[in-house]
Amino acid sequence: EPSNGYPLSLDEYSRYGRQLIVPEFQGVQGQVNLKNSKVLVIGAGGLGCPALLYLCAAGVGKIGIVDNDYVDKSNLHRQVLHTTNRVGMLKCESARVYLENLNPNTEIETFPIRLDNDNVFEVMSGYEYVLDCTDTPQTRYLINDGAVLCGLTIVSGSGLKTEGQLSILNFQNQGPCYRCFYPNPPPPNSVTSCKDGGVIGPAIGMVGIMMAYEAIKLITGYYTMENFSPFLTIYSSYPKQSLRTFKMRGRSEKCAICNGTITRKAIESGEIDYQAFCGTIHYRVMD
Amino acid sequence: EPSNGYPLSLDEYSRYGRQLIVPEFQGVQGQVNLKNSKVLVIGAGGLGCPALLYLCAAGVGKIGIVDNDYVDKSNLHRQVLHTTNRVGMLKCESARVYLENLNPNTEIETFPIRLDNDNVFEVMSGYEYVLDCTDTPQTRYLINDGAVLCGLTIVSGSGLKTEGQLSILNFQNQGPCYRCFYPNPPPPNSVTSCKDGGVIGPAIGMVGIMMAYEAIKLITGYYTMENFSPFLTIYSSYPKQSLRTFKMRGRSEKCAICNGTITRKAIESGEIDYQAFCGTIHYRVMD
Amino acid sequence: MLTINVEFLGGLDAIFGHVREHTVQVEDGSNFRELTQHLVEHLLKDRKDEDVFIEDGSIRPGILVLINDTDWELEGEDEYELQDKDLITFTSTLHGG
Amino acid sequence: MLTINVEFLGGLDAIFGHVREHTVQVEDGSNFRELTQHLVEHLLKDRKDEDVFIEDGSIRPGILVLINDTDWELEGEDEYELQDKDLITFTSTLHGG
Ligand SMILES: [Zn+2]
Ligand SMILES: [Zn+2]
Repeated sequence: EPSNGYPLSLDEYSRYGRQLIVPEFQGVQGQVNLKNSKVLVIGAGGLGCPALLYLCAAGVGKIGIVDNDYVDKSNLHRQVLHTTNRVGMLKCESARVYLENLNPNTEIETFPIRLDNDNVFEVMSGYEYVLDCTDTPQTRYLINDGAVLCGLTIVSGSGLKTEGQLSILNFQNQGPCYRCFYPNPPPPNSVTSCKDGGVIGPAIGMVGIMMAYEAIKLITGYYTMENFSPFLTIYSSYPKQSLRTFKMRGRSEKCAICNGTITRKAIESGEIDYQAFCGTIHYRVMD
Repeated sequence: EPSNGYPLSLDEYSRYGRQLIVPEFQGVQGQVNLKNSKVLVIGAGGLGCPALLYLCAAGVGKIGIVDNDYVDKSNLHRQVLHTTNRVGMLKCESARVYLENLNPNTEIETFPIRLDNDNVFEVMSGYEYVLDCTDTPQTRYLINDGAVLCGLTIVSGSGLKTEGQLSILNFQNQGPCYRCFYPNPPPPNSVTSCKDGGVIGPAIGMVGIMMAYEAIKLITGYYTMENFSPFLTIYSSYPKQSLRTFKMRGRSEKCAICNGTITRKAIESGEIDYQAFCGTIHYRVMD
Repeated sequence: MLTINVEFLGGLDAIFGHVREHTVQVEDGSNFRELTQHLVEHLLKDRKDEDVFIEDGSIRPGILVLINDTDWELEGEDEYELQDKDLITFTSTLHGG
Repeated sequence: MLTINVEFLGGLDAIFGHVREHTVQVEDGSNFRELTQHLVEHLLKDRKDEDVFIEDGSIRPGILVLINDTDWELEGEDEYELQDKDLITFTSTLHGG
């Protein structure tokens, strides 16, 4: 614990010293912000594993992990926070085992549940940031709507095969959200999962680390309403590894969640049906 | 073990299935190439940790880890393969503990030594690829010279503060090497280490994963003499995360290692003095 | 005539002959909708794949459109008047994690 | 006059007023050596830092030079004849790991 009026303990100075001397990190205040931050990571898979490693190592004070899946051998080529001897364990608990050893300063809360209309508000309460590391459109819309109504900034990542995408959504509850970008969901037959389309481990790993980095920039206070501009970054890995950033639209008045058309009550009552909205999800059947 | 004439076992198909269905991965042959490959990773620090995680997870057959450092608490914000309960352990052994659980198919060889003129050829013998994850110019020149003389392709990465650099050197023993790019070392007072300049964890993490990915592209056979072109990629993380790739010179006839001026004998006898070549390294004293 | 550079990312190249980068010529004064029509008629390999790209007369949901690296919504979408040497990017939204 | 875009990466901006991107004007027909001289005389904040940038009359070892995203060695190094709107990038080689 900090003592003698210093904002960090000696143990924390020695653990985090190498990062807090980098000017962009915003110094000791950046570290204190991380320590006081609460970050919810939904999905402990290909994106969540590297994101969790770097968020926990950097000193985020509290991390929530939402995942009701169990570690499977076919995950391990990319989900590097899980191990062969933890196959069959809940992913959120497998992650906890490692993260508590990596950095005991971070409090880990696990949610071995599938996020749905009934639990999204309870899970998000108390968190300030959410990393969307999930893999279906309906969950992405649900996370979005919960985060906008609860006031969480979203770091959104996704990947498939050799490519990935990254965005910050609902920045300070004023930036554009997932629905602002994508008011209509893609036809269900156009959606490919990592299971069906495959994915190269380092491709999804790159996106996961980028997500952790954007969360660190948010929490340390690098981004402000003045310098933040809505963006979408695309990572490609063939023929060469490359990143491209596109300038994106702002918050839309026509967005059903940003303009208040969709309410918490409508979600909790099931009136908003994410399965129906996104269409019948045949690829889920193949699980 | 593979059986019935199949190149991979059922266990391997289930573990690697999600990556080997991606066309760029070169299918089953890509996986077999990985399984038969021998990769030396020099340095199990900020670059080496993520590189090792993704190389081992992807199914590299044999990984050598060279590092004589011990895990220190100040490493843990970025060296995510080590943990708080392994502080004080040799980094190469700490890495082995985790990697053997991540993927028991990978054979791990550890070298708890500092690479020098006397051991570089012995360490490199039997390996086909080397990842340079080290942090001083003199070690980078030594690795380069050893790799050129032993015929190893080098994946070279580096990082500091918020930026990183990535290259493939000595590609198939015909591409340009580190000395081709940098015939003269930088003045010693211009060289900053992560210890002195600091580094943000995900920044060096991004470079480490990119290195693993380039190694996978090399091993799976994506790169050929026809499509390979010398490059240097720069990663920056502020104001936005970005990658830029520069077209670089080819192998130089004036290069002392590529043109045969520097011989194995000259290195082993100590005639080539890397410390003297790179200047007095004051920053090493601060260790 | 206007020269327009078109690229298909996120796997969309699959329906355009597996070629990611194309250069097309359209008439002066063409708008975005006319470019789309041109792509369907001349670049799409198999007209059966039209509904992978088009829905209700415009680009289908799940495809991001960028005009010179900017969200097409900021540029007028289908009504955008093409300029010589514009770079038009189409890419699928990805959902895997 | 030629308009040349110059950028300093890898921490090199520290000696150029902490500004990464600059635009400078040089005379028609100038070569790379003359640009370097111009940068030292007009953009370098403190002439005491000259040896961070220059050694033996050329760019010092440890600094990478790119001309329009291409290694300057492929373009003639100091003898390269500048073209209007060239992008010149200087960046430190990094060694940390
Ligand atoms: Zn919205
Ligand atoms: Zn050479």
